[in-house]
Amino acid sequence: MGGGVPREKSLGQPRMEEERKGAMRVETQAVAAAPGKRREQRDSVVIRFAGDSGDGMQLTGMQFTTESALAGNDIGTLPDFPAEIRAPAGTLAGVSGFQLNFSSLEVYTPGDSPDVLVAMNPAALKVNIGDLKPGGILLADRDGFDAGNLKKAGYAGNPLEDGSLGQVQVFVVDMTGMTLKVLEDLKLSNKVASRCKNFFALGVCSWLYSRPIETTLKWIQDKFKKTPELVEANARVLKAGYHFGETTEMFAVQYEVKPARISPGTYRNVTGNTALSLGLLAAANKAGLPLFLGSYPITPASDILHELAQYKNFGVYTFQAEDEIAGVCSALGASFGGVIGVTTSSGPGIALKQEAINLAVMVELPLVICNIQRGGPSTGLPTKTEQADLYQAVFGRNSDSPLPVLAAATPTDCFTTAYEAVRIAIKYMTPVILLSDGYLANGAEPWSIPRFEELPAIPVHFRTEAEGFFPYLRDPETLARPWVKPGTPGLEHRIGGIEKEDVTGNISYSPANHELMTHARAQKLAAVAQDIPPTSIRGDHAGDLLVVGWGSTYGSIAAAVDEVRARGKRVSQIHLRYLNPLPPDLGGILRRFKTVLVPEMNMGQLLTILRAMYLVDAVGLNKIQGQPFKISEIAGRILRLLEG
Amino acid sequence: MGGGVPREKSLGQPRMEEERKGAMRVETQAVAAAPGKRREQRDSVVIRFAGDSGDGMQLTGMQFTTESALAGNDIGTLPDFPAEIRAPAGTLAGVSGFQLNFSSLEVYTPGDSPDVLVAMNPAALKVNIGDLKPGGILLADRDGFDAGNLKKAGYAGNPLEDGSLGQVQVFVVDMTGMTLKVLEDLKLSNKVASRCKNFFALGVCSWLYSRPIETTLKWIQDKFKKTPELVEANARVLKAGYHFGETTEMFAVQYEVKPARISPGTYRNVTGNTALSLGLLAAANKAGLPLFLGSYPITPASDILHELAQYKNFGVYTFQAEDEIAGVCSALGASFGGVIGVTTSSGPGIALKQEAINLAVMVELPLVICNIQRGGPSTGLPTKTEQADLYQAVFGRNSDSPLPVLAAATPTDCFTTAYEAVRIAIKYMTPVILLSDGYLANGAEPWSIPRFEELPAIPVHFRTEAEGFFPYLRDPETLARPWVKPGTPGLEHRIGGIEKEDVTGNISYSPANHELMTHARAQKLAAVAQDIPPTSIRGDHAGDLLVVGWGSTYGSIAAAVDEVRARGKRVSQIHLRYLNPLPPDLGGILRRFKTVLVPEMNMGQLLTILRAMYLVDAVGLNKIQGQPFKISEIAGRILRLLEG
Amino acid sequence: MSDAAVATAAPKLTRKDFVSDQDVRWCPGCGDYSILAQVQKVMPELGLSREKFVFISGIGCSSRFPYYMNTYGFHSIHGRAAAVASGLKISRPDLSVWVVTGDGDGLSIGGNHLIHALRRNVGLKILLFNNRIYGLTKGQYSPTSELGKVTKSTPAGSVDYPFNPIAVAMGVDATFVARGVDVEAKLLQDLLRRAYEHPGGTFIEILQNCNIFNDGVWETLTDKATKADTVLLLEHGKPLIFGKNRDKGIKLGSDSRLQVVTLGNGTQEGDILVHDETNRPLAYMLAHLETPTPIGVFHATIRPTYEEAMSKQLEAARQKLGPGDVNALFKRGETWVVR
Amino acid sequence: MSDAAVATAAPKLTRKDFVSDQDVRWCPGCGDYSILAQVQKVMPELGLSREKFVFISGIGCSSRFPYYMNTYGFHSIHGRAAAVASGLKISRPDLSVWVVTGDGDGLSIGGNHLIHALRRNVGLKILLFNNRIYGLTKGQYSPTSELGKVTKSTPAGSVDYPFNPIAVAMGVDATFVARGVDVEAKLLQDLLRRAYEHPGGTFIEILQNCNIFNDGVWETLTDKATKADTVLLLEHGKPLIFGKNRDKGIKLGSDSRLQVVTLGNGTQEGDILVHDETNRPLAYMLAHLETPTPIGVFHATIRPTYEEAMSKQLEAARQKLGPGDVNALFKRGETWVVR
Ligand SMILES: Cc1ncc(C[n+]2csc(CCOP(=O)(O)OP(=O)(O)O)c2C)c(N)n1
Ligand SMILES: Cc1ncc(C[n+]2csc(CCOP(=O)(O)OP(=O)(O)O)c2C)c(N)n1
Ligand code: SF4
Ligand code: SF4
Ligand SMILES: [Mg+2]
Ligand SMILES: [Mg+2]
Repeated sequence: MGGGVPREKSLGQPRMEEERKGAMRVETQAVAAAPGKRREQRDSVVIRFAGDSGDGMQLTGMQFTTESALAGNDIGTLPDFPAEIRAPAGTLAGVSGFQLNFSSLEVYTPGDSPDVLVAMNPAALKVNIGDLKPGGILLADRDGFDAGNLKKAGYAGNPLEDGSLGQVQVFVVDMTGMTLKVLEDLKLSNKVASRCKNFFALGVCSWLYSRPIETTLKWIQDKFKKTPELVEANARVLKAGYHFGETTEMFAVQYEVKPARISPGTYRNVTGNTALSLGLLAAANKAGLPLFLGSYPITPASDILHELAQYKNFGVYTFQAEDEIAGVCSALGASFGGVIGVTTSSGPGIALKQEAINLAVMVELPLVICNIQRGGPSTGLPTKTEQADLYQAVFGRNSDSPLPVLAAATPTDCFTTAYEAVRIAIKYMTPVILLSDGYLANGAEPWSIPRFEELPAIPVHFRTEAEGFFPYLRDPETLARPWVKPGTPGLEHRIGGIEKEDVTGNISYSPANHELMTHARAQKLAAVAQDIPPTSIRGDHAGDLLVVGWGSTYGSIAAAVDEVRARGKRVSQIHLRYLNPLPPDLGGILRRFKTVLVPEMNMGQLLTILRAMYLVDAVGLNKIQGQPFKISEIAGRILRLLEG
Repeated sequence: MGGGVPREKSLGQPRMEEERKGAMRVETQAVAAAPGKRREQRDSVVIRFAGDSGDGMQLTGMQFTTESALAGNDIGTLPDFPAEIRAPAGTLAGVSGFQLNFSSLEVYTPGDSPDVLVAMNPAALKVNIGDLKPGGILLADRDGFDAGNLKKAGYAGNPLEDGSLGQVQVFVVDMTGMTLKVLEDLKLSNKVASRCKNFFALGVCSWLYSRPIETTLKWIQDKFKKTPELVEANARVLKAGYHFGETTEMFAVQYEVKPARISPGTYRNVTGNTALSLGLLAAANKAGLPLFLGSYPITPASDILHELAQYKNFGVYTFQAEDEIAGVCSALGASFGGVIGVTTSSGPGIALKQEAINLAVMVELPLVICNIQRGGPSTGLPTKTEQADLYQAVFGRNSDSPLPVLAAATPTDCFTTAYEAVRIAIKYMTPVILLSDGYLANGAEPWSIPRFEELPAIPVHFRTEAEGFFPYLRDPETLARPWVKPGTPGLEHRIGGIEKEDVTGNISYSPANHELMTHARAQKLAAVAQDIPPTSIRGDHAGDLLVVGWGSTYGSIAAAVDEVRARGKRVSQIHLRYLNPLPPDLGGILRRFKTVLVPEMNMGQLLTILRAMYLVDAVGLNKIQGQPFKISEIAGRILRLLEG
Repeated sequence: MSDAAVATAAPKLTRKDFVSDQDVRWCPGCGDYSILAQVQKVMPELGLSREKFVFISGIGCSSRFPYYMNTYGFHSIHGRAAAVASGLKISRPDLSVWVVTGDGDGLSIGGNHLIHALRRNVGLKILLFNNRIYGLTKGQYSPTSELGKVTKSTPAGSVDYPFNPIAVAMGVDATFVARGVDVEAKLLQDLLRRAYEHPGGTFIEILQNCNIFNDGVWETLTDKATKADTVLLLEHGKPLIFGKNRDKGIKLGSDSRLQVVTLGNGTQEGDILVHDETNRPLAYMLAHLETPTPIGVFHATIRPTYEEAMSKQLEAARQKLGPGDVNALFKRGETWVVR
Repeated sequence: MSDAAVATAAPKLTRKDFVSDQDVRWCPGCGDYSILAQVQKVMPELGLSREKFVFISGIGCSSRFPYYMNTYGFHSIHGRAAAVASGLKISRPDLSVWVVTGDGDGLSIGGNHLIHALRRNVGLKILLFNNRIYGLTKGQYSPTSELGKVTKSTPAGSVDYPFNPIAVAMGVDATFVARGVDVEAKLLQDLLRRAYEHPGGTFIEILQNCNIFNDGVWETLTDKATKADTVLLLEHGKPLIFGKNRDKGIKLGSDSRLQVVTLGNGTQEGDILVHDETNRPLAYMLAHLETPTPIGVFHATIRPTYEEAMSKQLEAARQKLGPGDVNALFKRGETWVVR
């Protein structure tokens, strides 16, 4: 999921600073091979840390990610939280996982199946072992596999010992025991001390993949600075794990994953929700406007509220409203006041907002609605991912109610898409829906940090001239109506949800006017379409099969397409950021391919739209499991279609 | 809009009692031609009564409708209310109109443009004169055209006198003056007395079209029985108007519209909202269930609440909730209790209900959601009609959330469709959306009253056997899960909005189960599709052009298709009651026609769905004026398509 | 900070400056006309220039109000005025934001937004026109309609025990709670002025006659013949005395309940309770008094407003962290450089 | 009619009969466990058979409750439990319908349904678990969180003045209003029994500890060392006395405000206010008392329930018009016959 040119381009974002793949040098220390060990090269490694939710697996995963990024690898991550806040320790429901794909090549996804599984207890093993690659490495904490935990996970015997695991390299390590031993003299309670065991696991893995642990040590110092005994404890355990790897005879091989070819720049890891928050903030700042977020907490959108609430010194107002309706209404009220109003939620909350979004369509004020989709319908699978709110976004309001719909493709693309959403909202005076999802929201990847000065301009014109002012006198090009800040003398006017008379904005029940205004609202979308950059195609511009995607499936599709292209197949990919309106050149592109495949984590929503728009007999590949596509699932389907 | 077979058939409702066109005899008195007057026959007459909202035009129109029905005509009506409760008297905003089409032939619509316009004041004239047929009759109340009223309507001179009306037969009658004179001795206040003038107009028109006034006299007696002086006054004025027509030399011709060939039966006039209420009630009674309506008032749906609130002795609970969300939630709560839950609203209110409707999709309980559509988006045109909530019904919820969507085609068809909606909801344990609109809701037509005993059965099975009970163990044919009344011993269970495990209904976060259940919900729709009767085609089964419609456009399309077929064109019509799922035979039918035309009072919503489903290059005819199609608009488009 | 304090020096305005060019579309005789007239009369006297006023409403007859005010206005959707207005006021505390709502709009569908706005003390000036009926949708009962009321949706009489709007506001700790009457012009003007000056959110229930669907619902309180005996004017610091002969008053019983007493017969003016706007329990008790019906200011107290506290947080953050450097924010956390 | 009256003769039940087969998924140490235990303990004692109980909830940690009760249950959507339950109770008055909600579910998104259900006096037994935080969404502040509270969504501290749930219920004229504490098992059991017996809607705020996101928020009220001085147990007909030495009490000041006084020094037990559940203003005043914090029944009064009144209307219509003849209804109004 690195920030390479092809992907940025494929998303049609030429406005963002150009990045170029070039020679690279990562500022990091090289780690010498451990004495007496073989060192092998690997292109890519997929590792999954799994344990009880109390075991700190998310933290372990994140730190290993940072180490890998600093080692110059391209990376992609996938956290997997349990649905319960604190499910009983040791149960299947309480298992928490974090998967990382780190590579010397370009990374598109967190990887289909792990090469390495770290399992801190039997439940973690049971939930995850099925995914481990044949011949993969299993690193288990022996102490976690006690009778109680085995029973909670529903194991009759101990799978680490009874040979039931099959084709897997099993490394059983006394992680808890060694952790406790290392900390013996610190007089920590047993509970506190054994909580450090995740750092032992991290230490072992860091050694195994030749990662430097200095940054983690620094991070420990920072993170626990208020409790120095924990700094000491965690640091000791981390080093102990590392040295265990180095000295034990268990491991004969140490692996190395060389740095990837990554465009020069300054990087950091961001999750989709952080990137989205930054995109909104940057756009508001570029436009010179305060930002107002009216929101109500909901998984997996809440983190945007948490993030933006920290930006107060940037002129960001966050309002945790009493419900989703108040969230969007307050944002619209702020927009009326000349502020950029934003509201965030997930599917069920967006459903509640639709009546007010429709008001925004009618009063033609800028407003950005972010839908961080999750598994549905109804409460559904709140902590799982899905991309099934496209219908709701495009069609989900009463009457003909057109508005632009954009979707982000990767965690970092959330930045770009949020920025673009704000730009369109302001330029065209319209609400804009931005679709992200749980996978992007929580997934992280390296972000090539842009310079604020180089971001595209977002001009804002607040009308102040009373002469010739009419609330619905439109800009001839964008069809935007004027934006006026209350407080501007002489421009007092009234807006509302009843049909407006063209130009004057007065209430009008005239049949002809209603038709005119309905067309005007539709025409505004046509104007937005003119603003969409040419669709970029990964692969040839014509061929046997075109894969059309949107949203978080980007990585899996790109990797699958590369894979089948490597086998000489005439397959290309386009990935849509603009879902409403669709890019004007899309119909032409579709016709240049014999078969069009639309993989979606839903029952075929983009598929419906493409078929209706272009009468193209596209076929769907649909996965509704609350989980992203595996590369192999898409590649397999492509190959079967090419054969069939 | 009479209840002829072809239409009933075309809507695919073979379950309803069969009606047959046959010889007919209406029990009504013949009226002899007035002496010294010519009597001319007319096939059809369209008359529009227009005046200030205080002038009683709705009442006048309704009474004339009743007289015409009793005279054996087929009829179609269209009321047109002002948006304000009481706009200032005499203003354009305050004009209220009522149009009636009565005929000796089958009537499909209230008529494109009136043959006769009754205008009680200048504002009414101004708003309506443009619609009058060339050479049509204008009947105006001279007294209403005083200087004040002329000014309020924005007339410089008096159009009745300055010859500005062009090709129109103008009859100016001192209606108010004569009314006051007739009532002189009754000592009514001037205000009260002059309020009777609408009965003068009704009297004149009754004479002009040879309608007996006895029923109206009876009706007056009933309606005003608490104020006998009003019985006397209104009756006198009605007769005075009638006699004025007879004796004045102004009218040389009296018209007669012979009875229509109408299927035998007992008839009454019903509006769509009344028919819908009766359909719900009848279905609940047939199923042997109490009915619970949870609703919040909104135009044009409120009358269903008002109507059902009168059915208390039938075991109907009406709950005016605090908002739309509570309306649907309370209905769902009632359904959980083993009652048939219903909720009613219009577009903006339906938007608010979607989150809860989605819960109904998940918990699989019967629920009927009636959307009486109105002009949108947002508050839009609350008193105008539109059919633009099809997208919202089919696609408007988060995630993949399939449910059956049905639409009524005519006011009386609201009965049949509501009945069918309840039947499907119960049989398949699913929420069902029923689409009607403002035009159907307020429009009236004769209804051939069915016998309750002959309505299709609606079997209900409440499970009581504890043995083998699982909340999500489905019926293999319908995929319905069992319905259990709380209070049943041994079947205690829990349902909810989180994804359910197949069979057990326990919470499940399993990826495979989610996919399975998503498919199960989709399969349920496929099961409903098997229950849809063969689509009936008006006209030939193949040809040059097929008009596909849904909802309240039925009448205009039927009339237009008949018109072009009469010219020898190979044009047919199908009209869909089932919009989701679509009839299984639809694709095949579409392919048998060279061109498919989809007229809709929206920007092309069914069009989108048909194109996506069948990849048919159908074309739309779209009118977004808050008003129904004229026959000529559709006929014209058909002819142009056949030429082009 | 009082909204009055943000007043800018403005040219002298008159009533006409606040009359918009739209035709007023209420039924002739509707109580809304009088309310509109009082608002248009008071606004120019407040010393704030016209463009600083914003009127926000939901849907209902009452909610047509903004169209008739020549100020900024937003006729939003049913029940949501307080939410829309909250967003505006929080981000634009310089504006004087008025909310016009009805008993249906504000207490039925919009009840939640109303109570949350009041508890937060967002500086909105809320006018709730209470005609105890749904006017715009042609006469269904509302959450303030009497038990047993026969309307279109309750042909057998309502079985909904009604809200007491003043008690609701007191239950959510609103900082300014008052009741006016459409035809009591002077009182209404006073209340509007008080609301404007109150540094925070205000709630005024205005008893309003809907002469089409609920004519005379407040008649005993507005009929000249009866009102002296049915209405109790609340005045801070003055004893709670009423009656044609000002011979009746309110006493606090030892059981902490209010009693209506007649002066004379051993009861003196000194026994009569003195109205104290700052006394929350007293306001709650008065809210439940039906005969006489109190009008005027039930309760007024001062508490920081939401927008003030929020603005202070933004200011404090700016003081502490500087005005916000986007490039620095971009680089927060662990970064690395690829060359 | 009390719900108790609809009890059918049932075999003797035990706590275990009310334990479902689902694993309880709250965090270890969560206050919800104790509440569940008390409910499961009290239910079998009420004399109503198990299948007559229905538990309806919204979304939140607290709203998981129905899954753990071996009764009928409905885990609905966020904030809507009271609305779902109203429809059930109105059409099925024979059932004993319990609503479990949280401070977010019931007072934030669901505030409107809650206050309407209470004013209507729909016979729902509402349990609001107040942990002053959003538990399920991992720790944002709620409408009952203290001013200044630092949470994920308020890193600089909350600026929302909180609701007082008891005062809210009193503001909407609820007929039964009480407060319990998760760890006060006996009191909770008493309140559950009282709620069951109360003929109408009941509202119990249960102070609950969320040991993950808001640990110790009620600590001063539950800590054995302090609680005698911080908690005031309300008992009808008994003086409002508290304190380790039962030497403190509540007095009604002449200004109709409550005062905390110490016995002795001229203050006698006779000066102390005697609790009267039927006294609405007193309950309102007690709601605003913070130290000590009252627990127990604040207010109980009897008013016809919505479902009773509605059922009576249906019954009256049946009496008057007969059981409903659909064919006759079809033919209402003007009809004509075509042969
Ligand atoms: C979402 C939605 N639901 C329902 C309506 C219909 N509606 C409009 S106004 C109104 C009630 C108005 O009552 P009230 O607020 O008391 O205002 P009044 O007309 O009496 O002044 C209703 C139910 C609507 N416009 N939107
Ligand atoms: C429509 C909707 N909005 C938001 C959410 C997310 N959500 C679930 S529970 C909850 C708050 C729960 O707080 P509370 O009611 O206090 O329950 P607790 O978890 O503290 O017991 C929120 C915001 C949701 N599920 N649905
Ligand atoms: S219906 Fe009633 S409230 Fe509405 S404008 Fe008319 S009189 Fe006023
Ligand atoms: S998060 Fe808090 S409220 Fe939720 S289960 Fe855990 S401890 Fe209980
Ligand atoms: Mg009202
Ligand atoms: Mg909580």
